[in-house]
Amino acid sequence: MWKFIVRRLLIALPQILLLSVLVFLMAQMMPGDALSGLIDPNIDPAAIEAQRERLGLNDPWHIQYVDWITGVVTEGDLGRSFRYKMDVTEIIGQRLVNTFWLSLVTLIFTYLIAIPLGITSGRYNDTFRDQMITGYTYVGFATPLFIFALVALWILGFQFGWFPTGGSVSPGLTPGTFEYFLSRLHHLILPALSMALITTVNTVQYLRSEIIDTKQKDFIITARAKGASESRVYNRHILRNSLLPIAAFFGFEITGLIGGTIFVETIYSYPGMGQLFIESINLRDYSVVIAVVLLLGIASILGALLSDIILSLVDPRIRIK
Amino acid sequence: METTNAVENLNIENINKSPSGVSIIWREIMRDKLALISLVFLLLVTTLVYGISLFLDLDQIVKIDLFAIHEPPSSDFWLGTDYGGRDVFGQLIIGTRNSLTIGFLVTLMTGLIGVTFGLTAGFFGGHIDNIMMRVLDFFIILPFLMIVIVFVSIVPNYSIISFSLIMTAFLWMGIARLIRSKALQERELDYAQASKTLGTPRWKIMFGQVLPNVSSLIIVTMTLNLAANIGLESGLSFLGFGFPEETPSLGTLLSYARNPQTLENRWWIWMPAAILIFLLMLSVRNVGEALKRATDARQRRG
Amino acid sequence: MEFLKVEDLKIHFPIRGGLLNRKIDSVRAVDGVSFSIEQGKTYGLVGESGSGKTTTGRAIIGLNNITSGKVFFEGNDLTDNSKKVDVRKDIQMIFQDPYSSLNPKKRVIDIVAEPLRNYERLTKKEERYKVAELLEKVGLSPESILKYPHEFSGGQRQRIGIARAIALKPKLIIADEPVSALDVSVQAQVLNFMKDIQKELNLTYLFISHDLGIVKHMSDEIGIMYKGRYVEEGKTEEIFTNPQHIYTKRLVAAIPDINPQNREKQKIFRQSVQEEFEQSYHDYFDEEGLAYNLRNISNSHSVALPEKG
Amino acid sequence: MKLKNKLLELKNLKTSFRIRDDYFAAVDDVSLDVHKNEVLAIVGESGSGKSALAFSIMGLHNRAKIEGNIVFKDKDLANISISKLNAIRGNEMSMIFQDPLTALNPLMTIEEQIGEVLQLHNRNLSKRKRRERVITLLDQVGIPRPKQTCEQFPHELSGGMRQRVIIAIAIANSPELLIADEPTTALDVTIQAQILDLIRDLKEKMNAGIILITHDLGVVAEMADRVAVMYAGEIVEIASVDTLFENARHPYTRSLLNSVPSDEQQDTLHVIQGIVPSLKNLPRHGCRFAARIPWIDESAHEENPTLHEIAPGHFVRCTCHEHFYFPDEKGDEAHGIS
Amino acid sequence: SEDEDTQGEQNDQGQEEDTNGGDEDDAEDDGIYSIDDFSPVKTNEGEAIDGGTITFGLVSDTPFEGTLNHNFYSGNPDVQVIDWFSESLLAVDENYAYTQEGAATFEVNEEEQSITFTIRDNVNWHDGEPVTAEDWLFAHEVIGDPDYDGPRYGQTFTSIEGMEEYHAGEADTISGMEVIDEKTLKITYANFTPSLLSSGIWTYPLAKHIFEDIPVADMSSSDAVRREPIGFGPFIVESIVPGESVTYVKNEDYWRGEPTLDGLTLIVVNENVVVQSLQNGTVDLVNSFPTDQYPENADMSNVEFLGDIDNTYTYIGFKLGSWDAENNRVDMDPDAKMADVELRRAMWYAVDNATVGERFYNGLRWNATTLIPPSHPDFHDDTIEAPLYDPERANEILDAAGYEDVTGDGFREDPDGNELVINFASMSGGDTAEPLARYYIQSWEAVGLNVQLLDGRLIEFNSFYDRVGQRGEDDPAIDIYQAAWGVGSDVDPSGLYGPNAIFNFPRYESEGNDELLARGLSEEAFDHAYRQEVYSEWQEFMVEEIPVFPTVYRAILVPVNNRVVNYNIPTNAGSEIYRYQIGVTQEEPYTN
Ligand SMILES: Nc1ncnc2c1ncn2[C@@H]1O[C@H](COP(=O)(O)OP(=O)(O)OP(=O)(O)O)[C@@H](O)[C@H]1O
Ligand SMILES: Nc1ncnc2c1ncn2[C@@H]1O[C@H](COP(=O)(O)OP(=O)(O)OP(=O)(O)O)[C@@H](O)[C@H]1O
Ligand SMILES: [Mg+2]
Ligand SMILES: [Mg+2]
Repeated sequence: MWKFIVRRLLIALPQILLLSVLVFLMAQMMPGDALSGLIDPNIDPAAIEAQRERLGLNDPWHIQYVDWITGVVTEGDLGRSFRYKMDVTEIIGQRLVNTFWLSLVTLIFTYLIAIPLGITSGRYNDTFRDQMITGYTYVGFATPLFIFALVALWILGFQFGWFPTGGSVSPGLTPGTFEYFLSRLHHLILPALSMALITTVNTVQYLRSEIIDTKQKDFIITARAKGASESRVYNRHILRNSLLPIAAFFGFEITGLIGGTIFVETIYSYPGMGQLFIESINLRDYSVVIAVVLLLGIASILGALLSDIILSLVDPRIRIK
Repeated sequence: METTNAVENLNIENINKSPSGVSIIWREIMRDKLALISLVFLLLVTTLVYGISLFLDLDQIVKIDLFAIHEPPSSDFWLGTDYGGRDVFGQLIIGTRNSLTIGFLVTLMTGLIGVTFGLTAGFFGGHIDNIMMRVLDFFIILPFLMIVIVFVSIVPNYSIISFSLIMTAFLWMGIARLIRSKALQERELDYAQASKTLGTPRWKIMFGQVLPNVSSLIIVTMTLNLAANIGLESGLSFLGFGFPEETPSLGTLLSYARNPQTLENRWWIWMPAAILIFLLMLSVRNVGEALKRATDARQRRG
Repeated sequence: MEFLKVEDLKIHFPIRGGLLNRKIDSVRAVDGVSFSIEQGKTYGLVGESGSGKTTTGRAIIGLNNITSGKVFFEGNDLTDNSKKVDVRKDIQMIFQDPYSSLNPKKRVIDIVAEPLRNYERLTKKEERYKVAELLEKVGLSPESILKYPHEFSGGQRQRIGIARAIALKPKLIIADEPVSALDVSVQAQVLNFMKDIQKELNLTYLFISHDLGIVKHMSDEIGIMYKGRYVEEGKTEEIFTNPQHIYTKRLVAAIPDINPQNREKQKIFRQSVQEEFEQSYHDYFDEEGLAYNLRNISNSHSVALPEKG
Repeated sequence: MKLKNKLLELKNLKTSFRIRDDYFAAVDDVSLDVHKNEVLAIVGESGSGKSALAFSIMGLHNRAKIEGNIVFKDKDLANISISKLNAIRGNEMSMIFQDPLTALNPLMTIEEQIGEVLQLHNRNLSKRKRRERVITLLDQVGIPRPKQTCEQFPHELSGGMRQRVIIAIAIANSPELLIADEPTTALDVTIQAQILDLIRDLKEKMNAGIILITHDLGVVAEMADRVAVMYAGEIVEIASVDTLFENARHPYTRSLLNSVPSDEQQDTLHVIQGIVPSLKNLPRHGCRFAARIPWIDESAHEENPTLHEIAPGHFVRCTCHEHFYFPDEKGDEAHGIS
Repeated sequence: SEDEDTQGEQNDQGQEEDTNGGDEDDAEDDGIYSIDDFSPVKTNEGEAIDGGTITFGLVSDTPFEGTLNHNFYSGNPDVQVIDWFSESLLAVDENYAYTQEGAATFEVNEEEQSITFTIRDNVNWHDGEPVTAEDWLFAHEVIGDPDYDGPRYGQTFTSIEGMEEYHAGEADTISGMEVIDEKTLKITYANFTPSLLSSGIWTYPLAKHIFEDIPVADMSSSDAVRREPIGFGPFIVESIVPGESVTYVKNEDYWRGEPTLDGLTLIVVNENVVVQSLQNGTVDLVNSFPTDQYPENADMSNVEFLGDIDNTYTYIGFKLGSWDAENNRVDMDPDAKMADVELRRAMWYAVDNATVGERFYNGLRWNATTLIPPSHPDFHDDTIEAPLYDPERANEILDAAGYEDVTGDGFREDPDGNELVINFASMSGGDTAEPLARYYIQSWEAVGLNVQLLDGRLIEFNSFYDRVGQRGEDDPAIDIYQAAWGVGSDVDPSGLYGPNAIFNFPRYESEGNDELLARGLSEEAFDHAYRQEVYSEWQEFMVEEIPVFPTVYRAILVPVNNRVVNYNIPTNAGSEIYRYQIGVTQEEPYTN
């Protein structure tokens, strides 16, 4: 097991390194830099140029890269945001927590929706119930997330006022209190739900077809021949086997979430990584851009790794010792 | 051995051909009402959009008219005008055309790259596969949307072609992986082995024997990808990383809905595009599902 | 010069693992096999599942990489890659599974004509004519030429496979369990047919099967494999009437007798063989449970026994 | 044959599958008895309806229409609630499946899988008792290290071992009726012999009735007490095993016997012309085998063929057997092989 | 004096309350408004209650950065947060000239070229420590420190004697600054110009007792800036949700007096939801309201829309040369494509900015005439006649100047008969950027000029300024461009149009211009009327020379809930209504 994880990580290492070079290069190719926003007749252009020089922005890219990667590797220093005047690690720290909660709640919703629907749909396939659920998956597939999120914000946030329309927590609450927690949750529900409702359709469909597939497997017939009741057949045999690939998908869901958060965080003004990314791109705060992309790339890698590990834990056929 | 008359008289033109894959697919679609309607709708939209746009004067449509800003639908402007006084209907037609063009282009290019890549890796296996899969793994871990956004902000000359190329560069992996695993299976099947013993060169086996057997998978995947690609384009436009407004796409019209006034009060600008996207994706999906059923004998309806 | 001669053939597959996915061990699928076949005869290769029969057959036709050993076909060394003698077209193969061995997306004409297109330049018309002729030879109506494989029954499909294999008039056909997937009644059809064309075209068969009954029916000579090695080789009657190796005996005893009257007799026989197998196992197999090298006990019959004692 | 010990009686069983909008009978009007301590073999080519029959008895079809009666120890399984059926299957009646590779749940240990059938029919069994019983069973079916095997997953076992596990599941609750659907087809001969021995032992030890489905006539000869030959969904001949091998009557049975290579066999084997028709294309009228013996005059067949008892316990369908000959025998004699 | 000059990314602004009753247009019908209809000061409806809290909406797409100190911040959102708890030591009048009304008073000594400042005694930091002359000096020392990473260091500082030496590390102290006593600071200037007294002084002290131990390089990321920011303004920061919201409580010790409100909450409000937030009372007021949303919401009943003229103007610039980096000055090229002033004049005549303002901005932007906007009422000269939309006239000018269509393709060629393609660079961002750019192109096309959008698309903000030349590397592909300038509190345009200004993007210079700019900063210019005169001349001069031409001026709109009293748009300098006076008439906001 450990060997396996270590091996996977060894494979991931060059990937991450390559990713960092790619992202770094791309950031270098972006026009402008963080200081180009400072146009002000009262500010001495020479002072800006001096800052550029000091920050090494005028060095050739490979020197900048080596400087940067050395910092990352030796002290976990992702550089400094030009815009926020803070260590990137610190900004990302805040945003990452927000995105983490958003993702977590989204995942919970996703599975809360997908599992019952997928099971119902797969178990009673081709019935009216199944058709309703399949209908939902079609609609979900065809509705772009951002339209849905926008409309949901509009109706539930504004017209009904049930949910806050921006931010991650109400102002003035003390972290750690129950109100604070509730407020955060309240801010999360709408974005998470929009994302879950749209992205879950794939899981529903996948689960459905997985169940339909499993239903036809020989070992299900064996179970019936043992005299197991229908509910037992479903709960003990079909579900276990169909949920396995879903469990394995868990890690990949993370990758999928990254894309979703960009939209949802932008629309709901939720201060997470997705929003940070868009801002930083627009403001050419590229130490942040690099860090965000790199981090999320690593998250994808870890997601894939997680999937492999989960799969190997739950599936004895490929269990690694 | 004496050749009998049967062979002598064999006249190939008179032999009834067995139904080929295409006709099975066709039959399946004909049987599935929803898919049929979807297909007709798609064809109709495609022809209309490409047809009408031949007669439309793009310059005229995107011409700013200061005295016609935000006009509601009327007989002059069937779907009203936007904040530049530009005709929304015309933009919708051109936009649909552009979105479809991008969708098709990206789907075709990803298909081409993905299939070639996947087929090569899967068919040759071994070290080649190993190396190719490492490359693919690398692309897969890239956070797609972000990388594309970064690229979009770098590219100096932004056009349908360059946009499609960027999308393609980071979207071919799905199909490649699928085709590879299928090709890995196929090449172990006896028919591929048989071809080897018959002296057929490898590339011929790959393209002549294995490819037809993964073709249904390719068609299905590409169809579903088409829907996804149209969605992606509109998403990027929505985020503000789409085309300039004089190259409208469905996403451009949708992105106007980011303005709350437009979202609430000027439905004519974004709603038709939203509905069209919805219907397009739904129809493509329906057709895709029907194709999937057609290629999977177990699920076939007829 | 022997028609086909296999010398000390070894085929090992690597097992990968460890931190860097290195080769850590190997499966010795075939481990020192030698035999030879005379032209026009049928050589049966028997053994339980996983004993290396298929691997041997595939190595001869070039589908598996050979780890060591030599294969001579009409005096040409097939393992020598530098010599580009094209004898490949003289060796063809019939596959076990009539369903997967025909490309489902191709029409019969394309399937049967595939070898022709590779080795002979024929016009469309000639080709069609040739294919129809081949189909007729295997007992299928030439009208089938434009059908797809799924429109045929298993036996018919197997015959399409045979038509393809004989299209280039090969000298040696490797038949890997050609009837295992077929019903008894259809089996008969294919077996009969194989015998017929053997006579007609003076074919040589390497006939691979795990069904001793069928091998006995088809073969002139038989080799018995166990875990990648030969345990016994000889003329068909010798093997069946005078099995020497305990493993051979066990195989023979396991064949169900078609006469219900012999039930008891068979059962007792089987038990005694089983007892012998258990008792004298170590006389026949080395510490790793592998067979020893073959030793001649007559000029046509050899058995794997330990050197003297 | 002890007729009083009748365990299972099928009366005019008809199992139909829905294909598009019509039902097609895969098992058509089958009547059969199975007795205690008896092996009834059912033989026939692929697609003749053997499995469909077995599945009907076990109530394992989920979308088939089943008509007729399946009387098992006074209960008509064809018209019984699913919960009652569940109480019977796996308990008094059980089944061994053909494919050991797929018939076991890949995610459950051997112990769980065998334990499940024990638990289902005896809720009071303690966990420890259950484990003991599982180990005994594994031992009984000849698994060398039952304790270790308990913890293992199916993929860690060889085909022969898995088939033994499946048998252990089937015999766990000492069933009175055991249906074995081609239990050895997927196995090597040497293992086949062992498995068959095992089944035979069980019959004797448990006094059970066994339905053995196979297409291997050798297996039939070694195992069966009585044989039913199926063709295209119908039983065409039933006889004791000796009668069948010595004096088979129905053209199909005779053709089958003739197509197996055997010691006395001549150079060419007999070939049955044509192919087994698919379910949709089954002939529904007259003698279903007629199409495959075209050289026999049409008049030789009955219009609505029925089973005739031509000797005690020996039933043959249709009258065509009286006129049947192999074409290469030039029609001068109509005797079976022997 | 926050001189937030920037370019076009600046928020649009807007004005107030119910629609006009209009001068020339009847807005009821055509939805066109005028800045004249808005007041910058809230009408008080009723009596303020004791205490109460309000919510201030910071309209922004992005969270605020959180560099919460005047000495370090760089983005506009942050200053909105800072202004509630920190303020300038000097107050200004409506022309942004310093007055004696602030927390400090001053005395000018023209002879010595020095100013002596005295901080009032009751001016204390939030932690009770007095605000001292040391603190003020300390701010200068930090900003002048080579390690300083903020954007403040510039002319404001370099004009102080000894600052450059200090900045270069050649001196340990700033020779021109002298702490006389705890509350008195004297600054001597090397460069003593009239500009000093309108924005030329750095008026934000830095609490030395807090910052003194923090290395300069770490100050901007220190807790004292980010988590527990400190000031001496009317409110005290109580808690911060980074980027999202800030809560304040009143500073009972505020030097002008105890604030009326108990406190206030600042939250970031996305532009898309600002209307709803106002309607349902989630926010009482915002820093700036997106003007394009005004027409649909002009009738919102629970708020009053305040308005003020923004100090920015949008303009079209003509590239007349390039930047000579060696000599640090513009290098005008007499052969530039746009070198012919008649061509530039014709292009001005060809565009209808009045209509642009009416149609795109519902009258909340309007035709601009000169390069000093009416936000500086004393200096903006509205008597100057600038070209007004007249395509006929444009055609005539072009014909006369020799730009004729000789090839017959519908576009004019240059006087030598060569093809004339003018490349137009325009910036993305802002709601109407795209149609506006298209509109200008269309308008020029209408007079036969072939203008092409550079790269076929709008250029993103950063690359736009890079290419226009903010780093001195002008993109030669650009012939004309559209951009915007904010005019600082001081009207002196040298930083934008002087020959040594890198921001002189047109790369324009002329003797007349040089002279006028110099005169505006001369000693005589300490005389207000003289200075007015000079800049009036300059405005006129630029209308003739047209290195750039202004297109529109803008309004800022600030909706304020009806319950709020004593509120004044902060840009409306010199109003004498201060934040500590803001109150509410009831506990709950009015809703719509
Ligand atoms: N490509 C391969 N890679 C690794 N091992 C292989 C490969 N092909 C065959 N083997 C192994 O080689 C051994 C011999 O296999 P082979 O297929 O030759 O047996 P066989 O006698 O034909 O068996 P069967 O009767 O099941 O067809 C087996 O243990 C098998 O697992
Ligand atoms: N679920 C089903 N739906 C439709 N047709 C079926 C179904 N199950 C079986 N059949 C058809 O019924 C017929 C009898 O099938 P069955 O499986 O009983 O044959 P069998 O005699 O067991 O053959 P084999 O030896 O291959 O197992 C076949 O034609 C088969 O195609
Ligand atoms: Mg094999
Ligand atoms: Mg079966």
